Parts: sequence; structure tokens; C-alpha cells
Amino acid sequence: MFSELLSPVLWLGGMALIFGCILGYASKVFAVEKDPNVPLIMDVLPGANCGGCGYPGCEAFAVATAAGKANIDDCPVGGSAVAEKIGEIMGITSDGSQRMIARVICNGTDENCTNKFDYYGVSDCKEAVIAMGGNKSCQYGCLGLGTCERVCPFDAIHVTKDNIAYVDEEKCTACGKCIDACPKIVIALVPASKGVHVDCNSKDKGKEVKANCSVGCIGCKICVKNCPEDAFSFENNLAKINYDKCTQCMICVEKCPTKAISGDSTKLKINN
Amino acid sequence: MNDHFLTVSSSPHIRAAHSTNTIMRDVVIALVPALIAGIIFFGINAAVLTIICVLTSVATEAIIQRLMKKEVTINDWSAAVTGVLLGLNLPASAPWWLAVIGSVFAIGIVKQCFGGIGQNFINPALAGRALLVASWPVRMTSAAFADATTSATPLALIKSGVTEGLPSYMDLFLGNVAGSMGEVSALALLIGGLYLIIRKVISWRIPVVFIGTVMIFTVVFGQDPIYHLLSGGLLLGAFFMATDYASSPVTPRAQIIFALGCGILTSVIRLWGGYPEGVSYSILLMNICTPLIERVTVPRVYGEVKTDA
Amino acid sequence: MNMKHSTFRGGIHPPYRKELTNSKKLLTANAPETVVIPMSLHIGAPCNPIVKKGDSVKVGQRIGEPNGFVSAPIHSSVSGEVMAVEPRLHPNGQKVMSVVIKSDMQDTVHEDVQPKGDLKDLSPEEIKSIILNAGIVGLGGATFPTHVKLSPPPENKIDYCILNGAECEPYLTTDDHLMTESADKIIYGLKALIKSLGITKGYIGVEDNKKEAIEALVKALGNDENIEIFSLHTKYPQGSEKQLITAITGREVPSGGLPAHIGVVVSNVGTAAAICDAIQTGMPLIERIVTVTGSAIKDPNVFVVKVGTMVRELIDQCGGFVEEPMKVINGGPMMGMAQFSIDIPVIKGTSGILCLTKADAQVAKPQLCIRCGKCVEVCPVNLLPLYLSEHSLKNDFEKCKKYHALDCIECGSCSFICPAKRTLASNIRVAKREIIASSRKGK
Amino acid sequence: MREIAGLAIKLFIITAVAAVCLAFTNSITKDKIVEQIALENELARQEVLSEADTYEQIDQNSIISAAESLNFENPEIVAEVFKGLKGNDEVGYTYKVLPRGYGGEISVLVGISVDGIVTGMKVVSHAETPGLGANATNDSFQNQFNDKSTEQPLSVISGGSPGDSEIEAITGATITSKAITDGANFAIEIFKEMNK
Amino acid sequence: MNFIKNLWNGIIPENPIFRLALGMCPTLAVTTAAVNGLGMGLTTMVVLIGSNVAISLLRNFIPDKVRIPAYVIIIASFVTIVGMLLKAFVPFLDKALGLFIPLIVVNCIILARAESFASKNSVMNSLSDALGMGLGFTLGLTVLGIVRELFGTGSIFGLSILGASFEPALIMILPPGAFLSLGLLMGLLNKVSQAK
Amino acid sequence: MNSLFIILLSAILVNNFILVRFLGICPFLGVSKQVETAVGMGAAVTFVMALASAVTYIIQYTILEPFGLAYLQTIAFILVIAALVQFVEMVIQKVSPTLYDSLGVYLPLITTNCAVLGVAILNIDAQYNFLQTVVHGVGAALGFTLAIVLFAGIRERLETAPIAKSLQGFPIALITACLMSIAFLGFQGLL
Repeated sequence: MFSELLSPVLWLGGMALIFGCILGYASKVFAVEKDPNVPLIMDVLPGANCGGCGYPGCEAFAVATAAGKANIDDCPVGGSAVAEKIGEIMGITSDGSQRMIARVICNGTDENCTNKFDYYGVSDCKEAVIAMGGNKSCQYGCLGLGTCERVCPFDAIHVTKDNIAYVDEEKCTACGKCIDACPKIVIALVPASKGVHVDCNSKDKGKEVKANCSVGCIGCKICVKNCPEDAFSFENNLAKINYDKCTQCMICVEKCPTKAISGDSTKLKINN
Repeated sequence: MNDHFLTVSSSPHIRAAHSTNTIMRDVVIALVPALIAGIIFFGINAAVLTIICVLTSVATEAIIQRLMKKEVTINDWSAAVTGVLLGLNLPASAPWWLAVIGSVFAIGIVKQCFGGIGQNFINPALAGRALLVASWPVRMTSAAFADATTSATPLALIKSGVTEGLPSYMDLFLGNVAGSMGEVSALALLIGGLYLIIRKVISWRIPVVFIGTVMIFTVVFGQDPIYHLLSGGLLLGAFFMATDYASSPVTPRAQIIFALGCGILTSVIRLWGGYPEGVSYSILLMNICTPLIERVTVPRVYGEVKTDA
Repeated sequence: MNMKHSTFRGGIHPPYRKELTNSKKLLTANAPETVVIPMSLHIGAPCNPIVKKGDSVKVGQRIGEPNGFVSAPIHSSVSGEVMAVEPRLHPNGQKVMSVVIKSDMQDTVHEDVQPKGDLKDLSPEEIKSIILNAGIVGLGGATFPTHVKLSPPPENKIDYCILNGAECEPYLTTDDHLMTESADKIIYGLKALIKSLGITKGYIGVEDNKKEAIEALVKALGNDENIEIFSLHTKYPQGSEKQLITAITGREVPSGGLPAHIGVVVSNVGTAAAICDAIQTGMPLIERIVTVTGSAIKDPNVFVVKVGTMVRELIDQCGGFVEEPMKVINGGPMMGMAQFSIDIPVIKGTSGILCLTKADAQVAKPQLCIRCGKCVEVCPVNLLPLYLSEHSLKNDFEKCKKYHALDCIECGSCSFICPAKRTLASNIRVAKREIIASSRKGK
Repeated sequence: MREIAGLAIKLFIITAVAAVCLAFTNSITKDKIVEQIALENELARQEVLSEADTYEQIDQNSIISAAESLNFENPEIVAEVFKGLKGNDEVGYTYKVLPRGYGGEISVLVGISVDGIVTGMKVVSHAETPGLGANATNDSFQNQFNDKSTEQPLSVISGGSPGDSEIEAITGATITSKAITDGANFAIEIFKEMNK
Repeated sequence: MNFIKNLWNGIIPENPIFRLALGMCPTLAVTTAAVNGLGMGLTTMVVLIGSNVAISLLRNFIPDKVRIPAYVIIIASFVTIVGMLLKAFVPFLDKALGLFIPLIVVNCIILARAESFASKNSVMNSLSDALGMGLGFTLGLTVLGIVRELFGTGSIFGLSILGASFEPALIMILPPGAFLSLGLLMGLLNKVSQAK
Repeated sequence: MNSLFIILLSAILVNNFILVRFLGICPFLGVSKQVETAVGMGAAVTFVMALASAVTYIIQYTILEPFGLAYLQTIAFILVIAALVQFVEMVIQKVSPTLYDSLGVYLPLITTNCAVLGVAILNIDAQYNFLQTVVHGVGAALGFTLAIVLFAGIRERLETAPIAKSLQGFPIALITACLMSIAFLGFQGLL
């Protein structure tokens, strides 16, 4: 009985002991510098090294996440709980500044903006731009063919049936993918808390804007003159809001003759 | 002029006359001789089975596309091609449900799961056949003549060491031997294959290299190359299955490597494998290798200068 | 002459439809009452207008001053009064600063327009300056300023000059007419080019479906052994610069490089004729030949047209439309740009106006790729259009770059041949733009 | 260094405890497992040589030398031979043969009585294709071997009704049938050689 | 009610097979019959419970730096114990599962639960988690086993269901059938949950 | 010699570890999104499996069997493999960062790859001698590499395919594996 117990204990324990020592020693000898975030992320990861994320092991995933190459929610084992914790480590959601969201600064819906020809080809803004710059009469407006929709990793931007893209403010994380993808550069980041925006991107002169679109900024400067906070400036034939100064008094929204400035009164309440 | 918009699109503004439909229709036309040969040698059951395959294939495609809320594209003939090919790969004695299951698998799993036409990475008809062979080996390997006496295929005879009483070259050429419905008549298959090459639906590369490799390989290992050429599914496979667009490489160099691989695997399976026939498995195996072959044989682009990196 | 049927790898045989105009006589278009001359008639920076509203101008008078090295001066094509200097619609789809001139129908020639003397007496530098001052640009469609081509960096030793008379675009017979009727001018222009480059060898490549043009050129050439005429396979895109060079010299333009890197300069036959005019009469480039054709045109014709003439007027001179066109294309059907308006001026690069009826212009809806490999087979630069297109559609431009999207010459052969009617060329075009944009951003 | 030692000791403790648990379980189950295996083998032998009530293993070396004198390609194909005893009387032998089938080695147990009659065949383990070669474990196939004479080697036929020294192949699995029959033939040859 | 929640979590919302796609090797390999699937599932569950509880108990003892080796040792011990018990008392299951019993050690589920749950939670919670995950795993294996057995042999748990005239599709009990049925089952489940 | 060849070929093709034996499915499904990664994984697995086969062989026949400790096989093997992998990883990381990037990063994943433990146990079950053990280890690993690289090639292609949403990810990967496995049935009975 004695040897029956002792021999396995000695052999197995001995093996563990030897391996432990070798590894402990080796980890000192062969130590390599790493991104400080990696061990932190490693700690929250399940450590199963299953490869389910597509990376070769948890550490590789941690390195990729720390470098911003992997999505924080790619670990199938850890699920959303782990994603949240990695998010905290990486500080993606809490960098201290105010939350931004993407906004399509064009309201040139089918109804508001005319077309100049029939576009035939792949339903993609980048493709359409190659063919004579897109079929909207206004060369600055949203084409509504959904390139932004397809690149959004959060399902936060959608082209509605009036052929203009709209951002779902709840889902948007201001990652900027749509802004990079948009060939018309008609998407911009705006503070999420603000409800007053100039929804026009046209740098054309007022007459031409009027000919193309019923809700474009025609450069009448009424907003500039009427703003009590002096929050408007005027460049490239476009009115521009300084969000730091804007108090969302809504005067500009009321005065704008073409309704190119939109105001969301629900945000007004939140802010006051 | 003002009340109507001109159409604007990216160039080019004209397109060739052919289309997916015309190409697939050509394939069906090319298969007709083999089908007729099958009906001559195996009787009306051959026709019935093929029709069942085609109908099931087309119906499966339509139903799945309807369920997935996609556009129904059964009029592009591609499902029909799969159906005919699968039919020709069945023994004439196969029961109707074998044809149905094979077709449903070929279209439903192999083709539509991966997104439809052109997206399947292995040949649907062959995968269907392989599924049936693995599931009901007895039924799939018993080849029947019209008079319902079962008889082993020529290759099975060679495999089991029979040297006498083998069918003559002429019988093999015309198709008066046991086998699956479409593979028996070398003559009919050659007619169909030449039609495809002349119509530029397929290039000569895959069939010629495939067949050539098998013949050379069998000569080297001391077998009768003509026999290996004429018997079994080599011609059917080389002209109609290995050339399947979706599952074979697109570049010329990759096609040659692909065909070479098919030929070698076919010979290896025929000579040493567990099956008397290796054409279908060799094509399936090379189908799997296709993406990799294409990757390593990306053609040299015009003006590309090889840098020693 | 060299009757060797040289060609290149790949290519397609589209329906040529040249019979609509190739037997017609070359006409001179009616003198326009008003011309609109955009300040962007060439690739490169637009010119600065040097006239203002109310000025009177004469034919051949400089009205646009080049703005940078890759630019060419612009001259008035009529005599008359400047009505406006304002943005007008350009065939590129955008509004471009243009000089609008109301013609006095006198065509008074400007005093600067004087013959430049005998070619023998001109130095290479003088020829280059004549070409520059005459505002001569590549008339094949790319409108690259010719004097720039003739001034390659010193490390590139040029040994051949090739004239491109392939005209592989279907429908167009512009160069065909030019070669048949003005073969002498072309040979003269080529000699001027050869001299300005300081070389001895010149080639002219013509597709073998233009028998008369070849005959005329051979006749005009006489016994000059320094110039060879190549009869080329009729195949699209035979007229693409790189493919033409390979067919004639066997050399390949390195990826990302220019013909000059392998010692070749390629010019259009029209350019050569314009050079001839600039030397012999001193007239700058103010007119060109335009093919007005297509199934929607009542009476297709080929015209000599003054730059700045409105396309609508040309169409009217062809008897207007037989039916409402579905597409109006500036250029040929393979590489031309579809227009949304016919109120655009003819510019230096306008080789043809193609108006197609619905029956001809209708393209079937794209279907899934069936991997037939035909695009790979026809691609003249040996790309894999099917993969480029798929990656481009998935916004994976890195992969496109890896698969050499930038080497695409945008000839459209892949889209043409695709049985599934996929828009391969346009997808690759998007990828090219994105790759270039991102590499700019990277820098 | 101290830290490493601490870790190693903790790991050692865990391992030691684990080892103790394992050793303990092993001591409980060890005999039982041996018993199970013995029982299983005993049952199998019983099936192919039911007359005997006890079995006695025959020295492996003598089998190998017999196989070598028969010029077997693989002298170890007959892996185990037991002598079956009823009381003290020798009633027959069981042979464990390992022919190569379709999917690898097949372990076949063949019983032969002293008077040279095959008393039974059982496929003990195999890796043949399910539904085909795997049907070799069916009684309808195995029972064909019962009461075959060892006078001449057995052969496999497909189709038709089998004669005296013939075995009907399993449908669609000729290779498996042949392998097993060949295995049985090896057993028969060894039997003849050793009882000359 | 954390206990119930944890339990439920493993069975449906985070089902280790259909949702997390963990422990694929045994899932695909042993499910040729429903009973094998059930057996494998239960075996894994026992190991899972044992190791989860043990690790949860020892979570303050095990040093962080060697936690993975320590977990592996604990898990391996449980696997070995269960393996020995099976061999001794349920030999037929041991035979059917074969190699895959020792391979439970490297089943991702067990190490994953140890690391992500048991090492941070109380014994009770770990128990419920292990139970839930184990049940989820067993459920997945059994369902897969039932599907494959039904179509591959025409029976469930050895009971003939589809009758004698049914000709079973052998492919279902061959390797491709495993991939196919799991793939389709997963797809189906996705479809159902997306529809919701 | 012949038998070594047969062992090798059988392990690569006929009894392919992934497609026939279902060993190493997790990395097969996980680390197969790109061909480059798959090749790296395959190389790392080949290296470790050859090494692990040899080391476990030595452990089995010098320690476990002589001392009657065969029942400790599982735990001993997993310990050895885990320690071995970790050790190799550390060495590579320090000695050759380039090799680490192409091979080493895959090593942690291999500890829990059941193919490695599987091959070690199979070697013992099949009673191979030392040489056969190593050859079998290498063969099995090459089979793994073959399958995962081919699979990655196909998956790269599937990236652009319009696959139904409910099938994306694991389901389509499994169906792909099914079709590969069907093709590999062609090697049945080859040896």
C-alpha cells in the first residue's frame, strides 16, 4: 500500500516540481517586454486558448486587442461580460471627453433634392461617384446608396426609403468608419448632446443650391445675424455652428428660410 | 429631351452577347448524347431517373431561394446542369429516392448554403454522388443493364484481378458495358466534350491534361491506358465535372496543376485505393485544393518586375 | 511596311459597328455661333483665362495661360466677342471655368499664327516649344500634354516613337478618317516627333481592319526606312498604349512605370497631324475630328469640329435622334464616359459622340459570378478581375492592392466578356481610387 | 528564487494530492478492470469454443516458430492461442488473428476443435466502415464459419450459394470478408502445423 | 436566484456546443449513437462539476502564476478517476468513447469554465455553473447523437424507429455526417433565435 | 521502411486527424480564417507533435510502465506537453522573435489541442516503437496542417460569398468541413 501511494506521489510530484522550476527559471531568463495592457486583458480572458476568436490563443488575442486590431467582443467564450471588461481596460468608451456621434449632414431626400440622370450600376456610393459624380443634382449631397451602412460595424447607420442615410444615435460609437467610407464626405462627427445642426454640405452658391434642393443652405446668413450667442460662422457658402457656443435656443431653426437647420427639441430638454 | 433622363453608368457600355444562361444551356446540350446513350443501353429508367434529378434540383433551388427571400434563378439552367450530371452519375438500377436525396443535397447543401451559383467550392453533382456512395454503397455500386442482371463494371473487374472476359474496346467506346448511366459511352461523351470546347464554354486544358495524366500514369504502372481511358467515369469527369466553373481554378496555370492533380489522384485510387473508380473523389479532392492552387499561381501581371525581397 | 500581325495577350472582339461611319466622307461641321471653351482641355492643372467679358478675340489667339508644367495653353477656335467667363458644364460632369465666345463668323486669324519654317531647319527644342505653344495634347482621349511626353527625364534614353492609329474602340472612325485623308500630315508629324526626341526610329501601328488607312499611310511614307507601319490584329484594346508597345516592340512597360522607362514615346496619329499643322501653318490646336454615331443618331457622320462647339449642334447636323437615346457617351463604348446632358462642348479629347438607343445600351442586371474565368482570359494585363471586383465590393482594398489593382488599364474587357454581366471594371476602378487615396493619406 | 520555490511547492502539493487520489482510485478499480478484461476475453473464447470450460494460454514463442516454419509473411499475425480444456481433456484451441482489413487491423477470434472442425468465429474489434465491413460482427456472417472443415482453406465468394469450404461475402464489403477469411485460414494452418 | 440563472445560462443562452462551439472534438467524434452522446455528456459533466467545485474551493490557495498548470492537474485527475471508474464498471461505454475519455482533459469547456468562472466564484455558483454547462453539453451531444443515429441506423437509443424498410444513410454515422448535422443544427438554431 | 511510409501516409490521408478522427477541431475551426495563420498553426503543431510524441514515448516506457503507473498516463502526458510547449514558447520568443511571430504565437493554443494529447495516447495504444512513434506524430501533424490549410483557403474564398446570415460563422465552417470530409473518403482503403 505504501509504495503504491508513494511512487505516484513522488513521480508525479517530482515531475511537477521539476517542470515548475524549469519554467519558473525560464520565465526569468527568457523574459520579454510586453504592452502593459496585455497582461491586464489576459487576466479577464477565459484563458482556454481555444482559438475561437480566430487568433492563435488568448495571448495573441490580447496582443491584438491591445493594439486595437481585434474587436473587444470577439471572444466567443467570454461573451459580453469579458467584452465589457476589456472595454474598461482599453478605455474605449470612457476617454473623458463628451460623447460624439456621426451625423449625415444632408437632408436631400428624394423629395427635397432633384436628380440629374438615371444611374445604372452597382448600388454603392463609391461606384456611383465614378459615374459622373452621382445622380443627385447637388454634387455635395448624400447619394443614399448605403456604402456607410455596409461598413458600419454596429449596425448604426441606415439608408431609409427616401434615399438618405440616417444615424441611429443609440448605436453609434463614433468609430468613424462611415466617415472614411463616404465618397461625398457628407458624414461628420457632432456632439451627441447637441440637437441643432446645419444639415447641408453644399458649397455651391445660393442660386444653384436653390435650383437643386429645397432644403439646402443658400447662404442668406439670417442665422448668423439672428444668433444671440454668435455661434454661427460662414465659410464656403455654408453656415457653420460652433457647438461650444450653441445653447440650442432654436432661434436659427425657426428663422432659416429653407429649413436647412434642424433642431431636435428632445435634446433641448435633456440639456436644460 | 428634358422630360427624360439619360442613363449614366460606368464604362464599358456594351456587353458580350453570351450570358450565364446560354453557357449553362450549352452544357445541357453537350450532355444530351451521353443521356441518349444511357437510355439506349439501360432503358427508359435512365431517362426517368435523370428527369427526377433535374426536377428535384430545380425545385430545391426554387424553394430555397424563395425561403431565403432571394431572387429565384432557376431559369439560368444551372440547377438543371447539376441535375443532369447527377442523373448521369447514378446507376440505372438506382431507386427514385436516391435521385431525390442526391439532388436535394447537391443543390440545397453544396450550392445554396454557400450562396448559390458560382459560390460552391466543390462540384455539387459529384458531392451528391459521393454522399450517395457513402450512404448506400451497395445500391450505388451495383450497375444494372436493361435486363436487370447486375454485373460488375469493367474497372471493378480489373480491380478484383479478372483478366479474361473483359469487354472489348469497341464495347467500351460505344458504351455497351456496365457502369453509371452517363459514363459508359465514350463516343457520346467525346461528342459533348468537343461541343463545349468548340463553343468555348470550356478550355482544352483540364480535360486534356487530366486524361493525359491518367494514361501516362497507368502506362508507367503497367496497365492498359486505353482501357483506363475508355472505362469508368474518366471522360465524363474530365469533360464535364472537372471543368465545373465554380469549383475549378480560373487561371490557366492553376487549371493545369488542378488537372494534373486530378489525374494523379484518379490513377492512385484506381490502382491502390479502396474503390475501383477514382475520378469523382479525385475531382472532389482537387476542388478542395483549388483556392490554394490559385493562391500560389497568381499570374504575373503585365509589366510586373519580380523583386528579390 | 511590316505586315506582321503583331498583338498582345488577352483582349476581346467586341462588335465593331464601324460600318456606320467608316465609308462616310469626312465633313466639316457648320461654323458654330457660340463656342464654350473650358479651361480644362487637358490632363493636369486647368488654365487661367486671360480674356474677360467683352474682349474680342481672333482664331488661334491664346485665351488660357497654362498653370504649371503638366498643362497646355488654350486658344480661341473662332473670332468674335467674349460673352462670359463662368463655370459651365464640362464633359467630366462638373462645372468648369469656361470662356464663352460669340462668333462673328469671320474666322479672322490671329496675327501670331505664322508658319514656323521648314522641319529641316528646326532644332528639337524649337519643335518642343512649337508644340507647347500650340496647346497640343494627346488626342486619343487622355489629353496628356504632348510637350511633357517629349521631355522625358534624362535617365530614360528614348529610342522609339510610336504613333497609335489602332483605334480599337468600336463605333469610332475618327483616326481612320484622319489617316485616310491626311496621311501626309501624320508622317510629317511623326518626323517632327522623331526629330524633337533626337532619335531615328518611328513606328505607326494600325489595326488590320483599316485597309484604306494603311494604304494611304504606305503611300505617304514612300521609301523612308526610318518609319515602319505595323498592321496589327484587330482586337480590343490594341490601342491601349502599353499593349501597343508590347505588340510592336515586344517590350513591357514596368508596373507603375511609363513608356519612357523602356525608351518609348507613344502618340496618337491625331496628335501628329496637329503637330504638322502647328509647324506648317502655325495654327494651334483649335479643331479636331469627331465621330458622331450610334444607333440613336439618324445620320451618323464624322466631322472636323472646332473645339468648344456644342455637342447638341453636332447631333442636329446629323439629323437629330431617331429615337430618344438611353445613353450619350463621350468617347467610345468601351472607355467613354456616359453623359447626362448633350449641352456640353467638344473638347480636345472628344474623339466621338456615341448615342445609343435603349436596345443597344440596356445591360442585363449583374448576377453572381460563376467563375468561368473569361475575365482572366481576356485581361490584357493578366489580372484576376473576378477577385479584384469581389474584394473591392467588400471594401477590402488592401487585398485589391495585393492583387495589383493599380495595374488595371480600365479597358473594360472583363466587364464586356462577363457572362454574369458583373461590373468588374467599375469595381476595380473604385479600388484603384481608394488605394491611391489611402496612399496619399498615408503620406 | 524564494518566489519560485513557493510556487513549485504549492504546485507540488496539488500534484501530490492528485497523485494520492489517483493511486487510491487505481487501487480500487485495478482488479476490477483486470477482471473485466479477463471476463470479456473468457466470454469471447467461450463463444467460439463453447465445449471447453477452462482455457490455458500456449507459449507465444512456439506459435511464432510454427508460423515461421510455415513461411508466414507476418509471423505475428496469430497473436494469441489458448488451449481449451473440458476438465482435463483437451477439446480445442482458440486463435486470435489480426488480419488487415479495409480500415486497419481486425481482431478475429477463431475456435477449432481437436478433430479439426471450426467451432466458431468472432470479430472482437475492428475499424471497418459502419454499415458495410462492420456488418462482419453480424451473426449471419460469423455463423458461416461454424462447422467448417479444416481440410482445405476457406475461400470467399460473392453471390450465389456457398459450398463446403466457401464463405459468402458481406454485401459491398468483399475486402473485409476476405481479410477475415484469410485470418481464419492462418489460424487453420497454425492449427494443422502444431497438431501434426 | 443565481443558481437557477447560472444553470439556465449553460443550457440555452450560452450552450457550449451550439452557442460557444466549444469541445467540438468529442462532440463530433462520439455522437454516432445517442447513447454514446449521452454517456460522453454525462462523463464530461461529472468532470466539469468535480473540477469546478475543486477549483472554486482552492481558488485562494492556488497561486495566480501557476494557476493554469494547477487547473490542468486537477482536471486531469478527475478525468483519470472517471476513466478508471468507467473502465471498471461501465466497460461498454469505455469502449465506445475510447480515446475521447482521456481527451476530456483538453476539452476547452472545462478549462474555460475553471478559468472564467470557478476561479472567481463561490462553490455554490461554480456548482450551478458546472451543472448548467454540463447539462447544456450533454443536451447538445444527445441531440446530435439522436439525429445521427436516427438517420444513420434508423433507431434511437438502439430502438428501431423508422422500421425495417428504411434504408439508413450510412454517411450520418461517418465523419461527414457529424460535421453536416452539427452545422445544420447550429444554422437552424441561429435561424430560430434570429426570428425571435 | 515500408511500414513507416504506410504509417505516415495513413496518418496524413486515410486517417486524417481532423476530417476522420476529429482531433484538433477547435483550432481547426478557430485559426483557419487566413491561410497564413493556418500555415503558422500547422507548422507549430507539426513541431510540437513530433516533440511531444518523442517525449511522451520516453516518459511512458522509462517511468510509467516500469513503475506500474500506467494509470497516470493522462495526467503525466498533459503535464509534459504543457510544460514542453510553454518552455519552447519562451525559448523561441527570446531567441528568435521572427520565428516567434510566425510560429511561437500559436504555441499556447496547442496545449489544449487535443490532437497533441491524442497522438501521444494513440502512439502508446498502437504499440509503436520509437521511430514509428515519431513518424506517426509527424504524419498526424502534417495531416492536421493539410486539412487546416486547405480549409483556410476555402474559408478565405467564402469571405466574399453571399451566405445566409444564420449560416455564417460556425455552421458554414462545419458544412465546409463536411464536404472536405466527404472528399477525403476517397482515400479510404488506400492502404
